[in-house]
Amino acid sequence: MSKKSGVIEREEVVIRFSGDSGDGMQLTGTLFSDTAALFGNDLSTFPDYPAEIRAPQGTVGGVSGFQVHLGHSEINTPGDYSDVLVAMNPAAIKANAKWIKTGGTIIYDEGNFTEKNIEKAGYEKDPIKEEKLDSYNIIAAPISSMVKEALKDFGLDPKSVLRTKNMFALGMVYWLFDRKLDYTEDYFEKKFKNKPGMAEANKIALRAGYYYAETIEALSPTYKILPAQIAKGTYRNICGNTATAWGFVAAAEKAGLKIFIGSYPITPATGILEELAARKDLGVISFQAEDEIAGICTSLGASFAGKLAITSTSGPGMALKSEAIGLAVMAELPIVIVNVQRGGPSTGLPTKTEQADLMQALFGRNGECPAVVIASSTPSDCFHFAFEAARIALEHMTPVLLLSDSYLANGTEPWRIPKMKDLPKINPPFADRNEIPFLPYKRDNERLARSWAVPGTPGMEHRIGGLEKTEKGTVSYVPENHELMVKLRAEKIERVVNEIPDLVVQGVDSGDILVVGWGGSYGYLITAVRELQAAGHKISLVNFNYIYPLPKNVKDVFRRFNKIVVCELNLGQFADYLRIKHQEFTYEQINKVQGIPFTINDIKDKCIKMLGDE
Amino acid sequence: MSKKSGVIEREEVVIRFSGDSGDGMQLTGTLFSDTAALFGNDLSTFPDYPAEIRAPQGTVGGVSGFQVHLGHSEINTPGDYSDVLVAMNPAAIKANAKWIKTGGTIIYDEGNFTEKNIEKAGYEKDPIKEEKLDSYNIIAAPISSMVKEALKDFGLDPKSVLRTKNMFALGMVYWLFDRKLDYTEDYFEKKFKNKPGMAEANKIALRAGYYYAETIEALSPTYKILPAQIAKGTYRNICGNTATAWGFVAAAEKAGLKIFIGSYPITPATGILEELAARKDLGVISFQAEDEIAGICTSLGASFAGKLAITSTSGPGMALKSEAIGLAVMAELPIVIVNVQRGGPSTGLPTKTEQADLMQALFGRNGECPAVVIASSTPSDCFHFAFEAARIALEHMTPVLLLSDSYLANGTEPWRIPKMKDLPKINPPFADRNEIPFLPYKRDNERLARSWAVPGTPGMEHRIGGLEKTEKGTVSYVPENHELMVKLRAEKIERVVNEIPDLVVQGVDSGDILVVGWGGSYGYLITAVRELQAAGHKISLVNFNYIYPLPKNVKDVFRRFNKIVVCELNLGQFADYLRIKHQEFTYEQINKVQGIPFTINDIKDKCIKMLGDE
Amino acid sequence: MVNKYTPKDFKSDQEVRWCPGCGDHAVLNSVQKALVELGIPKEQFTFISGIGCSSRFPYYMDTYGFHSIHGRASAIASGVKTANPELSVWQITGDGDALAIGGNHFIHAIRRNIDINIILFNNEIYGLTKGQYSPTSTKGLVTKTSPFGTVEEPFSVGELVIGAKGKFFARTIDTNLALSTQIYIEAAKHKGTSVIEVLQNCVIFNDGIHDTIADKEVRDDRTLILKHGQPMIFGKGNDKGLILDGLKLKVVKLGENSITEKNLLVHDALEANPGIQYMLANMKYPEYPVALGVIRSVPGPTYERSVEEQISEIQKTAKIKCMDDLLMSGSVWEVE
Amino acid sequence: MVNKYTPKDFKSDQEVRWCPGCGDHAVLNSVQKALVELGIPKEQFTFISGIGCSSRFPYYMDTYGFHSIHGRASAIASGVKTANPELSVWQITGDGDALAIGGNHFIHAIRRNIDINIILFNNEIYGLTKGQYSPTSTKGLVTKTSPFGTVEEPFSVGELVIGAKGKFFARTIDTNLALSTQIYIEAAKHKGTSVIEVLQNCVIFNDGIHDTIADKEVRDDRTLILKHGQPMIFGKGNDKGLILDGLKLKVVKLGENSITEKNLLVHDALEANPGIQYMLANMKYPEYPVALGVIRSVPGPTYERSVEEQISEIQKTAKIKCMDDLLMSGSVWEVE
Ligand SMILES: Cc1ncc(C[n+]2csc(CCOP(=O)(O)OP(=O)(O)O)c2C)c(N)n1
Ligand SMILES: Cc1ncc(C[n+]2csc(CCOP(=O)(O)OP(=O)(O)O)c2C)c(N)n1
Ligand code: SF4
Ligand code: SF4
Ligand SMILES: [Mg+2]
Ligand SMILES: [Mg+2]
Repeated sequence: MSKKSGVIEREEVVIRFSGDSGDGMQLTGTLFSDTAALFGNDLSTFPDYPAEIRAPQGTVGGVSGFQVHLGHSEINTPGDYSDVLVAMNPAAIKANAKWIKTGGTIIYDEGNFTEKNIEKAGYEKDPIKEEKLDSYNIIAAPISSMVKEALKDFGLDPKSVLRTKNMFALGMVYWLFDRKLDYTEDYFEKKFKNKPGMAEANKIALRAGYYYAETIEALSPTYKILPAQIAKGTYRNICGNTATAWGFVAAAEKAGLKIFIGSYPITPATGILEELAARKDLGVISFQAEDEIAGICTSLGASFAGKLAITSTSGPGMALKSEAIGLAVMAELPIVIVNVQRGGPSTGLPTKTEQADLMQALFGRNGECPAVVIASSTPSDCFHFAFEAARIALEHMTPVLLLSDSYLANGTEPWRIPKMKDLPKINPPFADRNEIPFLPYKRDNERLARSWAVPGTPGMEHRIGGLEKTEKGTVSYVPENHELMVKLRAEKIERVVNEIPDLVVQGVDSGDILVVGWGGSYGYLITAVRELQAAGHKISLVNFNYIYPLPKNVKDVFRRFNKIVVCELNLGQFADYLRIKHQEFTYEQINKVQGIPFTINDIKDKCIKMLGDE
Repeated sequence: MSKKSGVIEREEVVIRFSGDSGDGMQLTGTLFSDTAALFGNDLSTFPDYPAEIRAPQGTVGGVSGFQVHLGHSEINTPGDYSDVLVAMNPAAIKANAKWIKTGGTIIYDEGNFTEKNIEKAGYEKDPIKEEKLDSYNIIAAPISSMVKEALKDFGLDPKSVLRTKNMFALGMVYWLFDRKLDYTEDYFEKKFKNKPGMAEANKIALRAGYYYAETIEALSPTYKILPAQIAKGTYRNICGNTATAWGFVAAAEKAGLKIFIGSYPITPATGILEELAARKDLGVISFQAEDEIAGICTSLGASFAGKLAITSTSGPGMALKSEAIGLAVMAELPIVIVNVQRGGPSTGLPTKTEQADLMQALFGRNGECPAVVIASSTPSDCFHFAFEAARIALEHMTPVLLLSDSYLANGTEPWRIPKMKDLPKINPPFADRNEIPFLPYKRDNERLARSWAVPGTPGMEHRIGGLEKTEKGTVSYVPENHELMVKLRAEKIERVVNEIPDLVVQGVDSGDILVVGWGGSYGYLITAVRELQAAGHKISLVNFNYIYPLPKNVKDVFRRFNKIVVCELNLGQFADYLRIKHQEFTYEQINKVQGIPFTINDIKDKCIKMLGDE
Repeated sequence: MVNKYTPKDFKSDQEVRWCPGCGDHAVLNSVQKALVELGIPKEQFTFISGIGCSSRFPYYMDTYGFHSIHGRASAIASGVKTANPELSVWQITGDGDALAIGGNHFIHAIRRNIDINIILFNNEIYGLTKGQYSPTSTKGLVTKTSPFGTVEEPFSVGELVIGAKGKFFARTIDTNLALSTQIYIEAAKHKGTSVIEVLQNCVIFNDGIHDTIADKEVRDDRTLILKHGQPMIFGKGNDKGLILDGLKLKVVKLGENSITEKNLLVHDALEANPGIQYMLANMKYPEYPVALGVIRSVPGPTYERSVEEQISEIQKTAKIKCMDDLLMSGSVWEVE
Repeated sequence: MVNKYTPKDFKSDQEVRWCPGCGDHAVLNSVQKALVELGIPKEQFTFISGIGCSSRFPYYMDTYGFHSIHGRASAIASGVKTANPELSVWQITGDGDALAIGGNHFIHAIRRNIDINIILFNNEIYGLTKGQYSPTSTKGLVTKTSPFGTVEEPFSVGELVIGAKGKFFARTIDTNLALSTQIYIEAAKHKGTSVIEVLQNCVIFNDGIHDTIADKEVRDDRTLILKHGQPMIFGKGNDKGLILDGLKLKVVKLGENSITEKNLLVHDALEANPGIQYMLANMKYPEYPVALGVIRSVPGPTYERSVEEQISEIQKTAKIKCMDDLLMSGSVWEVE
């Protein structure tokens, strides 16, 4: 569109859109990241919003943010500090001041820096000065007045006019990064198909911002981030919740089954239910239950009836499901229980992220009650691990607990779309003719899985239940039978180890420090470890996705490092679990329980200190 | 009453009453043990009955048993093998054959050994022969016909006549042990105050049995067990559930509070609710809730309102309470949650015993959610630990999980009655005047407990809840505040360690093997360890009652033994927990998951083997 | 139609473990009799229960069965039926299982009108846990947890069902096998949630609690068996009936005050407005006879069929036909 | 009586965080106004809520408050009130909180008739979780979890309350402050569980759902404000009324067919037989006006007082007066 001077080519850059809950920051961030992805950048995003639907306007509590990290090289986290902050009001400065890179760019809406708003945000007079940001690259743009001006003859009511402020800001940012407007314009045309006026207004604001940025030329240096060097293929942006839902749909197709999801809404897991509710085109049955107990119980009923059974929730809902998980273990029915972890305990910090439900997943049930536990580690690999969870549940006739977290659920990244023909077929152990009379708890020798005879199958009538029983399904209180069954159920889960991949060491095979992570901290850990490797340290990473059972080669990997550091967003639950399973090693810990992810520096600084301690 | 020849003086003896569910074995056993206790024996009892109210008559599944172990010396378990078996039908032989001491005495009701019953029990013709018990001391008593005879002119219907069979058998046993009938006769007089005929009939049957035994003289040798050498004082028999209930009532009196128990019936915990429901004389408010969730939530409401809050349940109910326990942790309200453990997982073995809910108690909640965990270890010390649980809950403003089990709940033993003046006063941290304005999460420096301001107190209005908050009670998502609060809540629980006793080593202070137990296995472990000590082995026992936090001196005790053997009725949960807390030691394990307690020999044999392995 | 099955075909090989004399035995028999009449292939029958004495029921049926956890049978049965609408799904439950711990799932299944048949064994006590009061126990009942009598008002099952938008409610007595069998058949045929309250005797912990009305001697005079389209007549000699007196029901004697059958209310189970059915369900002895039979049976769309229809409707025009379509939908881009 | 307090005394120092325009603001105001009129010392007020937008309510009240967990407010409030019957206990809850996850505790609190005042904010949507349908959403509503419209029949709150043995049910509209305040006062004075359904607008996720009847323009013609002892009259010009036509309610025009106020039904909130109240609670526009005001208010013993009385009754004659007595009761023996 226009020529630019002073362009800086960068490997990667972080930009954060921040404003009031009503300012449309989530949409702005999404449109920006979609555009960057289409351009070919690798990226990672993270939305961050208050628990209230609309916290009081103008306050720090009401700030809603969306961070995008894009790059020419591989991107694994949404970034710690932002190069560019778009602040729609003073509170946005307050909320983000300490997260801007020294000397970074701040674009703010001058029109919104009224006395009242400045005070609401907790400043005296001048947020920029009070935060000592004067020396940064500060762009005070009169966004509010500019959109009023741009749309003055447009016949929109003043409120609707002001709602386009975010597009003005987005236009500025597009100019700054030399991006095209067409994807965003298309979006509005589709969205407002029946309200062409609204589509037009947004497009006008967007372009006004773009041209304004070009005009003022204050926005130098502008950034150039070349497309990333990524594998050939077809890509899309995907967030963890959608990827999880899709992983199940893919598994159902590969197993030749229909999905039944019984769930009750809860932040941050609701997206999975919502996406599956929309998948009626693929025959998904979604049952919005009256509570979490009904969520899992309807699902368990559907599992009994022969469906791929799913239930999704977050920590507090998980607590409610624990009795029924016990029943699933006892009845040996396949079901996947997803826990999108959030900050706890209790209601805790519903919109924040944490990894503190691990012990609950492993042990939160009465009796000896083993179930498979798996954790996803990036927004897009949620697809793979949802698929895996379903595969293991169906082929091993067991409940599988799949752990995700708020960070993965809402974060997005580009994802190379798989082809269904490349995914493995899933073969549930359906009972066959020569198993009449059908013995519900007879097991195959290899996996110890029982066979699945679904109501409606002639001649295979049988009864299952939550009481201890014999192979035949008859209730039994015989002491030796109970011990045998307890051990068989445990052994069945242990044997899943034969069908999961070994741990992969990222980095040298032996060295000074092995960073150990699990689930959703992966992006931060790998970035920190790579940077330390680049600085010459003998450090590697293993990130666990298979938690119970653990992969076979743990011991073999662990013993080759001088120090093992377990990093997780809790007080040390995985470290404690490793102490149980591999008592022979000593574990250092890096923990954080703040409702937010690690920062790269958190990890790097602590690792460097440990290297020094050697 | 009469002279006997061939009397054998014994240190201890085990007798088991066994028959159909309808045969009144529980009452028979209770009356026998009460009589033995009044006589001054030490004893321990264990009832063992099917999950069905009435399992099919005559089958092994329907057998109900009651075992009594009495002695001149200290008795710690109901005994493994019985010296005397009273078998009311063939199924009772089937169920108990392998649990009779070689050469022991079997009294059975000839009249009930009909072809039909023999077959129902799974025998061909002669249970005694088929079990190879011929060489035992077998007394085939025509009990059925004798009671018919004794009561023939009494005007009772045939069914009621036959119901007195158990008293005939009991009469025989009284003769065998040279016990008086008066306690039992008193019992019937009180029970059938309004039906003097029934009282008389039972007394006649009882005496008929006694005289029959005297007459046949087949019952030699008879046993003489002198009163035990026990401490001076007033005693009573008590079972674990009653002792637990009473411990709470005592704590309430010492705290100057009323009790509120919100519970939902579940085997084997119901007895606690039932006993407290009967304690309206002492002002207990019992609320039979619609489910376990309402049980704990009504209680939590009562705690907020200033009562000593209790809720009682068993494993599956515990699962349902876990979300609300999280709320109690977050709101920092005092409440005791009792889990009378039973066989699991799921509905499992509802009437059987197990210790497999330990991990659930420790970790079965979302988020970092610490609560105190305590376990009782004998039927009578349930009183003490219930008192302790209430004391800690009230003084430290925290939920306390109290673990009992089916074995403790139903087992009885003589208990030296404490005087209330000897129990410590309990001082909940009620807020006082100079705390206005009241900050709900302000803590005292020592215990980190917050103060308790109860609705109705003028000027102290405040709000609490399940979201993360500041000291003031204001909801806060500030990252650093969350981490601080998570750590404060954990530290508060850790500090309870300052107010609990050290571990006591039973036996030598250092040696070859330290047997480690927790909760309800104590009786079996101490008996086994004492026998091994008597045989000259360097073996000692520690039994944990305080589970979280662990007593201070664990490390100091553990390091003085060559081997540590953790014995528990599960697959190794406490051992795993010790691996987390004291990773520096190596733990051997003895486990059993059969729904029944250890046997002394289980423990002894395995310990001896380990001693050999040294 | 010749029945393909006999009741024996529905008996499993498990020993029945209820107490001798327990009302549950009779219910088992009547259900087995009813199934024979339905013309449904045996493998379609699926029995789901919670926990309680009554909930042992599925073990004794040679059908598909799931003895689940306490209170959750309505939810599990809802899942089974929604997953496979072809099955004939029966929920077996007690007054504790359905109305105490399971109350929420019970009212929600009813609201959704999922086509399951709920047999609620109402013995007004918790049997399996040995005698504590239940949400249907009469006020004042002395039980193990109410040693001085309960102070709680009980639910009336019919009232709750109708309050939860229930479309089928019937009541029977365990010992009345003929009536019971008939009701189970009607319940099975009704499309939507059918609730059948069985007044069941627990010989051990609440013996005779229904005797005032269920006893052979008196039951004709103290119960009214409703039949759709028939006048509300009862009594040993068919000598009594019900009329409407203002807005209330009233018992009258036929012949007295020149009242004949013509004057009596005629039962309309199909009426959607629950007004009279509500009063019928609520009648208590001694003021009224207790109503038995199908009190309410109103047609309406069922949840599982609506779900099925919505899905097939959407699939007709959907562009996404398989997972590959979904993966490639929306914005995607090519990296070469 | 001079009021000791003003509404300001009940405002806490917390910033109110509901969306601008949310109906919850109005409810907060009317409740604060109502409390002033009750003559109850401030420290006796205790507000218990579950989770939901509406459940944030206790934070904004300068009273004792407990913002608990989702669905459990009825149980917690039951515990508070039973533990201390002197407190004035209010439960704040949403249609999801009370009727979805909390349905069981809700019906059981009502059955027991515990003297708590339940304000149920019915916006027919899950607000806090951003717009999924609820058990009161109209069939067909398109929401995030029903992208093609729901297929579920909603509960009617009044019907469910009465079906659960409810003795007090009232309905109001968020924006009608005067009526709301009046109802809260009556609810507080009623001894027993009082349920007040507030038709509340969620501007964000279900905006205008009650407009058909709640809009200023039309509300006089489409709602009927019931007053005990008063004829059922409504309409802008007080020109319409309700009569009984057979067993059904019927809307009539005053003046037409020579109908006068005298012919109209007179509202009897105290009538124990819920027949007419049930119909009133269920009236739906356009066939009927929607009933507001106190629809049912029937006296009856409350649970917490019965518990209190039973305890004091027993204590009068009990031999066991303290723990030492209990310890020494029954068979004990001396070892010397
Ligand atoms: C979660 C849970 N809570 C409590 C129990 C204990 N329990 C089993 S059955 C039952 C009540 C039985 O009463 P009801 O449903 O009326 O059945 P009945 O035995 O009378 O047929 C209870 C409380 C349990 N098994 N699980
Ligand atoms: C155990 C549990 N399940 C689910 C949730 C998520 N959740 C919070 S509020 C809510 C529903 C809110 O709807 P409603 O009760 O109608 O209140 P509103 O927000 O509309 O006022 C849900 C599903 C939760 N917090 N806890
Ligand atoms: S306890 Fe009662 S309900 Fe249970 S089986 Fe026995 S008689 Fe039947
Ligand atoms: S989302 Fe709806 S109910 Fe919640 S505060 Fe906003 S307007 Fe009110
Ligand atoms: Mg019952
Ligand atoms: Mg709502």
